[in-house]
Amino acid sequence: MLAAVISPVTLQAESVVPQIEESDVATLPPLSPHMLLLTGDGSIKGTRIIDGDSGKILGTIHTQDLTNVRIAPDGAFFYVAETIWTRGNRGVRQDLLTIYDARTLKIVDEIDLPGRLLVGNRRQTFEISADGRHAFIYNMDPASSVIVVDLARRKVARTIEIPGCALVFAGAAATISSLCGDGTLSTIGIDARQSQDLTPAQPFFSAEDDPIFDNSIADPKSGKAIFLSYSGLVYTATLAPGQGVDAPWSLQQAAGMSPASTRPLEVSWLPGGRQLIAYHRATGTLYVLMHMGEFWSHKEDGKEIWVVDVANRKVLRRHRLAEPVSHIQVSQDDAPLLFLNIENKLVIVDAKTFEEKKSLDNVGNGMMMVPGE
Amino acid sequence: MLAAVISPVTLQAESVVPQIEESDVATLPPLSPHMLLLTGDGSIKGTRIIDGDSGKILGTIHTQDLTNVRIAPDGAFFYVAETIWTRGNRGVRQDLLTIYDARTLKIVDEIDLPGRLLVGNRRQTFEISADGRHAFIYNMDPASSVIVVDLARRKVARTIEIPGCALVFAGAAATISSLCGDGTLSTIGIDARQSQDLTPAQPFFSAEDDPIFDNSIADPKSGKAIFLSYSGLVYTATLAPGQGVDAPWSLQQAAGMSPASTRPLEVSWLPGGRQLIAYHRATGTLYVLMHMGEFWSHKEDGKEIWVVDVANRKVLRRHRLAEPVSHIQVSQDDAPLLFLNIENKLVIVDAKTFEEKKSLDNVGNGMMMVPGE
Amino acid sequence: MDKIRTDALSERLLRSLAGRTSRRGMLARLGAALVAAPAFPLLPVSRAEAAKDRTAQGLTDFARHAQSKDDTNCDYWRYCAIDGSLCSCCGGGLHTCPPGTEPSPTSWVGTCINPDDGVAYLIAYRDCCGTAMCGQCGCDNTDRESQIYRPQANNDIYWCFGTASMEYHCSTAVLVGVAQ
Amino acid sequence: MDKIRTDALSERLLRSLAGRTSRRGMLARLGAALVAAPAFPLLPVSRAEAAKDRTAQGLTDFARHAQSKDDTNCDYWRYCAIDGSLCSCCGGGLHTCPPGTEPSPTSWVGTCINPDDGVAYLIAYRDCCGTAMCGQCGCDNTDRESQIYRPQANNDIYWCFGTASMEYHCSTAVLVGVAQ
Repeated sequence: MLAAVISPVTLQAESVVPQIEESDVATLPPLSPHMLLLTGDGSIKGTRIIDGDSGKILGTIHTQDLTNVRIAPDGAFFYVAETIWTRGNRGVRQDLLTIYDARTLKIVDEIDLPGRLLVGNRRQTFEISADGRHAFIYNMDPASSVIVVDLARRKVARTIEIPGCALVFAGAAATISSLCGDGTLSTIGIDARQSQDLTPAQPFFSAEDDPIFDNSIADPKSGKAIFLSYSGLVYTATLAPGQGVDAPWSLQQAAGMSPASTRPLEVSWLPGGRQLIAYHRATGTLYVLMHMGEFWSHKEDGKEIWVVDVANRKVLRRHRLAEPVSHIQVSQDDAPLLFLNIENKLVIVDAKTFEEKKSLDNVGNGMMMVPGE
Repeated sequence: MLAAVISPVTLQAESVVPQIEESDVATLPPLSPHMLLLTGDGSIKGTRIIDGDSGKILGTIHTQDLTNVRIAPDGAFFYVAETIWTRGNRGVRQDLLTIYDARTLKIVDEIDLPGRLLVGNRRQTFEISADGRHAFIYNMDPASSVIVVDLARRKVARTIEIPGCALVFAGAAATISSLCGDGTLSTIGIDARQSQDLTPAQPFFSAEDDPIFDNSIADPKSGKAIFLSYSGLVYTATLAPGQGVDAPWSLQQAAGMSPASTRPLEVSWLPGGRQLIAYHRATGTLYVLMHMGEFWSHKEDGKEIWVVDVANRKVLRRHRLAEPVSHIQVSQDDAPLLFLNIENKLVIVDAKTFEEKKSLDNVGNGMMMVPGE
Repeated sequence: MDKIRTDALSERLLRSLAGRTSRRGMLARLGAALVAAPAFPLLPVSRAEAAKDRTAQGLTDFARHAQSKDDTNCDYWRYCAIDGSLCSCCGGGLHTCPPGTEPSPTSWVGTCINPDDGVAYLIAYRDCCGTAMCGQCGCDNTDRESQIYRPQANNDIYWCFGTASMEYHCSTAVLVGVAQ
Repeated sequence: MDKIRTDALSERLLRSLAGRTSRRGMLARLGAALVAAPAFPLLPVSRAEAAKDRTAQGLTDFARHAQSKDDTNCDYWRYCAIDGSLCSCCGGGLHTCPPGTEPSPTSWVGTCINPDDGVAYLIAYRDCCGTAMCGQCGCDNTDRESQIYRPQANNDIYWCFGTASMEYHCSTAVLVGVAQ
């Protein structure tokens, strides 16, 4: 009787339905430069892995609101920093660094974290060191700290207090850097013996009068960083012990205009949006979402993309957008693609000609990551 | 030193910010006939409590996809049947009956359940007995059962197997009823000694050829039920031991047309939608969402509301809708409101004149409950 | 390809089994067998009455307009009773789950007519589970779709019984055999 | 109503404290004190520079168009730096959380000008927490809104520190005092 129940075949042979197709599961192709990871928030959650050439979805990582995703430097893993309550909106809070195999999207490990800041649309609340050995998670509870995770041993190594500062940039020489409310940059060694601030504490911007956008550009390998202020001042810096920040220059001046003002009533072209800058490292080209407006309009979506030669401090091109854009990213190869997002719609554009290649709806509206950025 | 840290006041008196308004928390007014509970799914989650007269949101119960909500007969509690994994999409599955205070929306208790079926847009997967003493949760794993919860003792009392059947209607005389795949109705006592099928096992419909919609109408007090088939046949029944189902009649005939056909190519006015029928008990008035189409179009949104006098088997009125509607509900007082929903938009209409009173966007698109239904 | 000589029996099967032994034990075991089997057996299914007539007069609205070229569109012939996101738009395919998801060993079933040969085929709509809603290519076709009391013909149920996680991601349309 | 004689000091305060004792222990205690205090103290805040000039020439775009009649609209004057759903549309009010949610004891802060008296007021944007997104009346105003390194002036952070659940539902705009 039991056998008959276990197998409907023996129970009633005539009723058996033979199956001519087997169900299987796809794996992802190896990481390639035109692959994009797009993390949705709000109404469309999940991180979609998109092939920039075909415009097709290759797979989805399960991520919730306020999740941060990073690509391992060697392309083997996707790292997810996430916070989940055991009962959805209640129960026990679980802060996790979840490690996914980058081909199968299976969970390889889940590392418990002592916390993380809950905020959306920020790149620098989670970073991986250039050698892939450490993950850095910014925490605020509301005291500020950076949690250092040893990715080889898969456990939390230590917590670095960064009072008055926030965010985490992976710098050169085993350091992390943070931006501080007093307008300084703080660089600290990730080794416990180097926990002193290693930078000259020179304020270089005003957090009240012309803040620098949290979403800046930093290369974990070289420590080269680009900061951008609300008014359009560009600060270049090297994130390493003893290094300072270069004198800023104006994006608007680089486009042949007067520098923008921070005063009321004055209208300028200003940077704005969420993920509002992208950087093509090999050519030193910065892409900035710009809009016309008064100061304190720093979240307004971009109406133009300004293409900036950072070394020569020159705006090479101003591209007018057919529809506003809140998020921008650029692939790091020598036939680069621009990824533009507005309200869950992704548009893929040739970064040299601005020709539209593909578009995709309902993919989410959040931070975009590309390999090698 | 410690005191100074605990109180910024003593640390630096000048920096203290006095506050002239205190934060507080609202409570809900007592349950009244024009209050609506609308459970969202998909992009807009949560169950919104809406005042039908003002069209304003009074509060929100935290509910996720595939959650069912019921109002306690005495109005003291909202009951939520929900399923939550400890890690969002993974971890330990938790099936819960969560009890909320109907004034404060605070959680009063959470009762662990041995399971529940995960399906959306169904009314009869969760029901409360007329006396408020029992909750019934339909489970399929994939075997069929009904979980009986003792709400006074706040624990699961027993599980009743209902092989081949599904859903749970709270009937009169401490029974539950279910619809079965062989076209019968099964009525079983909730007491362990009455676990036999108490109804004559007479098939009265065909689950293959002209299924009855899961979303039917049943009054836990009287056991009076109304079932509606895809083709528009109306079956009335009393859910009680020994009772059968009355011979059906055609909605289309009640509107002066030929009865609808189940054959391909034939076009008729047919019932369709998600929550596609609502019943005003005091006047015996049924509201049905109807559309023109072929058979097997049973999920198509309504283009008309048919107002049906059930006792006299007569369509009193056909109201043409300005936009299609997927969900309909009616308040149970003598100045009834109709609640119409399509794609997260709620429209509140006078049930007698069909005059639009209020509308509200982004409230979710799912099952609607009213007091005393 | 074997032909299908089934008749509606699943609930009746359950009911008759239930009469002969402890219903709970029996059904639990039956459930476990169905979900655990490695070869993805189907619940025994009914041959839909509507599948008998293959003339244009016998076709549903869906079948009259179905195509066989593009499996990322809702009108692809196999999708006559699918509800949800097409896995073909989510990194999977007609019988392939996207990376990181798991095909459900259980499924609901449709009978769809291939416009190329006019033959009715049995299609198993196997959900891919474990990751939240793909959200692409949402379809809801309802040919011969019944209600929950006939679960294997209902497309609203989350058909993720027997997978590690019951989170629904997308649906595949696996060709099972000829329905005649 | 007391006037405010604060100056920007919160991060500097933290930094100076940090020099004198174990930073972790100190900050943990400071954090706990801030979140646990029953009277909803604010982080000490800066008087915004822009609040000094109350002439039409000194007003932001938001302030020039703000109104004082309807607190369910994004252009209500107190909302000059709010981000999220207005609790006034969710069953709460300007300083009232909807049923079942909990006001956060911490908050971010804005300096907004009341069009009726031309006076700049300090506004505490206190999140109501514990229930998922209300989703009504979404606003995102950014007068003098800074970034995360100046957290009490940033409106993107989930300001639910110290509540039982950090799920964000909506934001209130509590009047704190005159900023001058």
